[in-house]
Amino acid sequence: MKKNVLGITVLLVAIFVITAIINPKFLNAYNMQNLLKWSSLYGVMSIGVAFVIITGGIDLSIGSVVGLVAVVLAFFTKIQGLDPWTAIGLTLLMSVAIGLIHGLLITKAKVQPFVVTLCGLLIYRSLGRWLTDNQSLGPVPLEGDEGYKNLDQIQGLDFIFSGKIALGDSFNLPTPVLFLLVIAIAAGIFLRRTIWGRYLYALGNNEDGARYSGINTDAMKITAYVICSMLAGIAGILFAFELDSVQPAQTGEFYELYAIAAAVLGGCSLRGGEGSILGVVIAAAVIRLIYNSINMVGISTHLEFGILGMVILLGVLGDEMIKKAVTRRQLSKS
Amino acid sequence: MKKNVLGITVLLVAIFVITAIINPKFLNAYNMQNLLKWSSLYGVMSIGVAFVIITGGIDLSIGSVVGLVAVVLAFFTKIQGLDPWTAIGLTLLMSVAIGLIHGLLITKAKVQPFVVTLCGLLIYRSLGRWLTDNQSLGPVPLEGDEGYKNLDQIQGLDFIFSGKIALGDSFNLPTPVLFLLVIAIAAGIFLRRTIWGRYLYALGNNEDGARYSGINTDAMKITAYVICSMLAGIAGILFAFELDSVQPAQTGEFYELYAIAAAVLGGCSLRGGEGSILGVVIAAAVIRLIYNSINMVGISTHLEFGILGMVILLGVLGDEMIKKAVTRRQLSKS
Amino acid sequence: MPTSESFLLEAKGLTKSFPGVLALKGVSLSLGKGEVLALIGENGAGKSTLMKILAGVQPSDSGEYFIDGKLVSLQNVRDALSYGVALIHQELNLASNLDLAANIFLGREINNRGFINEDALRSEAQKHLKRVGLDLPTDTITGNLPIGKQQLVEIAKALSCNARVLIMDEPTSSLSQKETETLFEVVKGLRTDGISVIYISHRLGEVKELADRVTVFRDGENAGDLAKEDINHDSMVRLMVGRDLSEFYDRKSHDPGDIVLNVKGIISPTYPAAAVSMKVRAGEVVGVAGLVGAGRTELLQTIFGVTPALGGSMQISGVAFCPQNPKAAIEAGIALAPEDRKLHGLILPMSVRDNASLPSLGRDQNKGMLNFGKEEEIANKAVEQMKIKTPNLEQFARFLSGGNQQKIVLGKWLAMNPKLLILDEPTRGIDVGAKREIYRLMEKIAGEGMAILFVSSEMEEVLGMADRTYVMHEGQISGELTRDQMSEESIMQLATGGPLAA
Amino acid sequence: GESGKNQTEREAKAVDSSTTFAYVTNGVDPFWDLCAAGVRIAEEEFGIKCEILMPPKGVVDQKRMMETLIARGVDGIAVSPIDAENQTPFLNEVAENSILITNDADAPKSNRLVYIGANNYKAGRALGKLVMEAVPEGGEIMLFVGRLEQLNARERRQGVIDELMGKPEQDLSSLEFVAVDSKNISAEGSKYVILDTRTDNFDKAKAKSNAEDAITKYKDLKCMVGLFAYNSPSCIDAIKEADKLSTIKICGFDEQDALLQAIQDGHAYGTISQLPWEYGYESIKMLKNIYEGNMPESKFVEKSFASVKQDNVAEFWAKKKEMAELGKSK
Ligand SMILES: Nc1ncnc2c1ncn2[C@@H]1O[C@H](COP(=O)(O)OP(=O)(O)OP(=O)(O)O)[C@@H](O)[C@H]1O
Ligand SMILES: Nc1ncnc2c1ncn2[C@@H]1O[C@H](COP(=O)(O)OP(=O)(O)OP(=O)(O)O)[C@@H](O)[C@H]1O
Ligand SMILES: [Mg+2]
Ligand SMILES: [Mg+2]
Repeated sequence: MKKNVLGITVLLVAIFVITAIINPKFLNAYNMQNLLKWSSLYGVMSIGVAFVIITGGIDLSIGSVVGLVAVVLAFFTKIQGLDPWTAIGLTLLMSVAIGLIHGLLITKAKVQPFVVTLCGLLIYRSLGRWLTDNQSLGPVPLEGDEGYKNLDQIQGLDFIFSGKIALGDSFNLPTPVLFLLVIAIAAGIFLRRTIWGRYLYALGNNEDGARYSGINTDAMKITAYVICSMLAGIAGILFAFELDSVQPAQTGEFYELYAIAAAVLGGCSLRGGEGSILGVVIAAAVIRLIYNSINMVGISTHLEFGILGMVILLGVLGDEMIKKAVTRRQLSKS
Repeated sequence: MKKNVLGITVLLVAIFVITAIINPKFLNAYNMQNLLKWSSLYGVMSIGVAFVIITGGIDLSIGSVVGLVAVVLAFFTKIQGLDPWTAIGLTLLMSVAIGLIHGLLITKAKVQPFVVTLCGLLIYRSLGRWLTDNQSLGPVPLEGDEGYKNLDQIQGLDFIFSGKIALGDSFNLPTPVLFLLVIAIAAGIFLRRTIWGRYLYALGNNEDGARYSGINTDAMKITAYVICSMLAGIAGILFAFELDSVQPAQTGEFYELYAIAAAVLGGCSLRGGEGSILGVVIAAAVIRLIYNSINMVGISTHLEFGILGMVILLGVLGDEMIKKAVTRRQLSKS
Repeated sequence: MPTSESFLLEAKGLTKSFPGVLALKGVSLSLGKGEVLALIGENGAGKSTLMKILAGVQPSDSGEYFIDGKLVSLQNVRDALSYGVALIHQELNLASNLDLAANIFLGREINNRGFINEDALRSEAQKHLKRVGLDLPTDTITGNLPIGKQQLVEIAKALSCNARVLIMDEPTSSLSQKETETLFEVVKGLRTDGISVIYISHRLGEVKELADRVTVFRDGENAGDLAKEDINHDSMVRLMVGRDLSEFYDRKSHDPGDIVLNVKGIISPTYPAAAVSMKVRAGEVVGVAGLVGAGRTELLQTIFGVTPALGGSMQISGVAFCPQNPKAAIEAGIALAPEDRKLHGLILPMSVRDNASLPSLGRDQNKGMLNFGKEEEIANKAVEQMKIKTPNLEQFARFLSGGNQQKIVLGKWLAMNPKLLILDEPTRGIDVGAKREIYRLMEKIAGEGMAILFVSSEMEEVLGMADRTYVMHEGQISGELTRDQMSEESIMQLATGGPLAA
Repeated sequence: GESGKNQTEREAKAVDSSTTFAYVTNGVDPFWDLCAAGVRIAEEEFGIKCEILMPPKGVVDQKRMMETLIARGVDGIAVSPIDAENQTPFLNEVAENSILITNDADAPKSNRLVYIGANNYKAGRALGKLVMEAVPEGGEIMLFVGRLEQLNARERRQGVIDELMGKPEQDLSSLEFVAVDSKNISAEGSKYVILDTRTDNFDKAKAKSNAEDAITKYKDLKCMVGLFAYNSPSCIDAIKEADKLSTIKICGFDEQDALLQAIQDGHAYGTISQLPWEYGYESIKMLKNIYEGNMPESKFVEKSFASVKQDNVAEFWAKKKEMAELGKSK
């Protein structure tokens, strides 16, 4: 477990240092703030998908869930003029319900996770577009909107979800970082210190074995999907307030791939039973760092995807090789 | 196996009949031609991914391969003025090379298929954009383009890949249908009548067992990835000539999801070892039919994705239930 | 009918069906307090199925189940545990990614509102590990242990439940002699403590040593019970197969022919420090004995090209040979019936026909096209020759019993007509009837001039079948014994690394 | 705005080779490569450095790219905001840290200094006029577009509808939109019926099959109108293959080669071009002027657009080719 985190940390530091050397402005407070902020947003989402991957499942729908939650939230606050906290509560409830449906279809109806969540990807995206008639909208109402009377409350929320807290003279801590911290620590404790976390690892490795040990594997799997969708929902709220703009057809598109890539790069095995929250969070940061570096160094944006792909591939390959080398050394010792 | 094809065929017929009743124009020759044509284009691609899925793998990169092949082909014929047949040959070679790289990374470097092809998805998309500097371009050169001197030859190719052959008075058979027929029959024979097809099913069910029986499982897996990328390449050429215009950033985007959906709806199990070409081809047709029906019936395009997702989900669920019912009947008989 | 209060656990008229199989046709079974009940029967008789029902793993279709005289209806494993019924599965069911302590208490962690109390867990786990003779750190990752040790962990896990009824489904199939003895001590201790045990095994010797009573199943039905005084080899066999079995090990001596396999100092990855040399002649049956983890499977896999040798050389009929994969070994005339037939021997979701013909496909080249007629022929021949019990050739291998599955494996290799047949634990988990057929077959094909190399952890089998035996210890060949030199003592001596007594 | 002060208070100085401006698009599209040509011309002319950034996936990428530009301290940014209205707070943040102008799409509520762009509503009306010229006798019209969540797409569509329905010209800032899924739009006194608007999510194959399906469904279809660059070429292909060139007219937007070719061949009637290279050039020139302390009089620089038909297509196409060549990144 430790070895995985080592590899990805080295990668993080290496890209960091190289970028800082090429363009020292990379290190300025404003850029660091942004880097932290984006890493947190994607990190929250990636932690969710890590839960599912640890059980040996997959969730392709999170990008669409992020989109739908952002759309519905903005729809409630801006068009319906609903009480903002109620709106937050309802959207979170919706994301929990989505996770529950996934879990039930997977465990009770025995449909494969890939299929269930692929259909989810299509359906939720469509729902969001249909609900808003495909209009862009933001969660913070503008003058004349229905929700305008709740403006103070909404601006409070805006601060909670996308504000900045001044630390010292020049550095402002973006609030999403706090979300990430709390969620990551809670997730880490859940996975490593509670019986339910242990059950998730056990069933990801050997589902029958876990069931034979008296574990309610179905309930645990459903829990994992609920956590995943709920974190995607929280990420959706964070994104909505961060961007102030939600596009039903676009917001969240492809995010499932980023999240899965982060989970894998961070040491989760898609076969299940493996992975740590720390690794996933670092990996999510690495991906954001790569984007930032490409812009900082001034490489053509056409190449962004390609560089990201190469780094993930080489990262996973390198990890594989480190593992092999370690095994070989252990062998020759014994 | 037969039962799967039955379910999907019933679905095909049902949507067909309902659409025809709601809008009789659905049945006219022109529409049938188009339906056949699009089904063939997506069918070719889906057959490829079925090979990989039968081995228990997955290929997320085919959309990007379709895009890259289309881009490179147009780049060769239009900008480089290369001999058109050479251009076709080189692009196919490229797609084979891509499959080979995937296969080698998966079998020799032991990177998971999901990871390899996810990176592929990112990298090939980036390559296409970089190569053409993101200009959209078509495979058929216009006056002044480098390839204009080869115009006759290219128009010949255009006919081969996206022409129409008059059958009777009003019906014109789109040539992609012939491609689909030839490829589907060849794939069917390969899978069901040759030893290599048997090997693919065997290793998809139990890789170790297959290796212990003397099957070169690595070679067979590589073969499956090569076939998959090659068929994506052929689909790329077909799309390029069909659309006469290739957009490096968009052509083929998301097609991997359609192809995987078609394979799954057509009876392939993502666990490997299961699936038939006939089922996949019918499923690809069902997906195209749904799109066509939505337009014919006049449902808002916002809802397309959602309807598609629901149909796939219900299709797979229904299939699962049919299987259970059949098993139960067998039980009560015995 | 009133239930006798004296029975701790009683099952009456249980039935259970699976797709295509009626596994239990109304069986009954009863267990007294502090009793060790042995349950025996041929492969597929329904022993494991019944045990899974008793332990709440799966429900029965009909029938009654009493615990302490009360009718119960178990929904899941937890329910069974709450009644004090724990099951050690026939197959390993550990989470290989977790450590020993986690596995032992999986599902029953010592916790405070969900938070695991690691320290308490570890010290408790340590106790249970000691009980089964495992002295390992509790944070050892389970998957890194050899199978035999993992089996002991399973037993420790079941013991930790403090169950009143402990069901052991073939617990010794992958244990060494020494570990088996430890287990016997544990079982006897349990009996003294008033804990009841249901013990399933195909090793009738063990049954004789442990059981207070024997219940025999045949084809999903009760075939009879034996009281303690009636338990002996013949009576058990008679109830199991419904008739007497003549001479078990029917070996004739043959004149060995030319050297088929000549191994010179090969090194396998698990024991890189040990070089192994051995010879096998045509018509000879050579055994490889040793304790679990001695490296026997590794050796066979190296010869078969699964894990290519790191050094040394091999010859097959005098031709140098160094297989990098099983395909190369098969082409050189070697066949391997592996230890784990479900994982390595068969493609379970494929039909009997497809399995039987799989290795032959590549040889009977027809420009790559399948020859369905030929396949049918091969499969039919295997079914006839091996007396495989299957409704038809289309039956999935998954649905056959262990013995019949092993026969398919042998059948598919005999169709290849190899020069050397390697068998790794050929009769593990296989009932007496099938065992005898496999022994007969070994005798027959050796008589026809095939070389046979087999690994076995069953002393009797080695003594009964081998013309010559190599004994392994920690990856080395610690000795070679001719038929005259072979005895239980001499083998054990070499297997534990000691010198051969003069 | 108040925070906009920073921009105007900036000390004016002449541009030199260390001055960097950035041109941020709203996505990845050939349209932007033509704009890039103008940026390149300006770069050459003024001896400055210009970076062109194309966010591949919407608002998120646009935001992070602009954040990085600020972190790097670029001297000025010209952007085409994706969601002009809701991005206002962020655009204000950018405006505080750099010179910000918008082009192509405006964010009127933000502190951007200037907007350079065509009035998409007017462009839509111009497109409507083309349609009326193409089918003077009136009849059934279909609209095709990538996505309708973009404001420019909606404005364009509304322009076409209003023109064809003979509605009076609306004010851009208070446009009333017809619902995006409304069908069979007609009006008293208008000879035209707008049957439907189909979207394709930028999938060219979908665009083509949408066109084919429209041909199947509507026997009396008179004209197909593509609101995005690739829509009309898709329609042309479909119509050609259906052998309906003589009965269905095509009007398009922007300047894809296939469309220009079709106009030349008489297969399509005409197109409205926004002359994208002028966007690029004008934007950079504007940034330079502001940098040097020359604020323009008006915050709204309306750009012209060109109506391209068979008579002027040759000349226009030659210019476009030249620009496309120039727009290739180095
Ligand atoms: N899950 C299942 N699905 C289908 N058939 C099954 C299943 N489990 C058991 N069977 C069948 O039920 C019958 C009884 O199997 P069971 O495992 O109980 O036998 P057993 O007596 O334990 O044999 P062995 O000695 O080989 O362990 C066999 O024919 C077996 O193939
Ligand atoms: N998957 C594994 N991971 C780590 N070590 C292993 C693994 N499998 C086997 N070993 C080690 O390799 C050594 C040899 O094992 P092997 O299975 O060859 O023994 P064996 O004599 O054949 O025993 P058995 O009777 O169980 O087959 C053992 O010490 C074991 O610890
Ligand atoms: Mg059993
Ligand atoms: Mg072994």
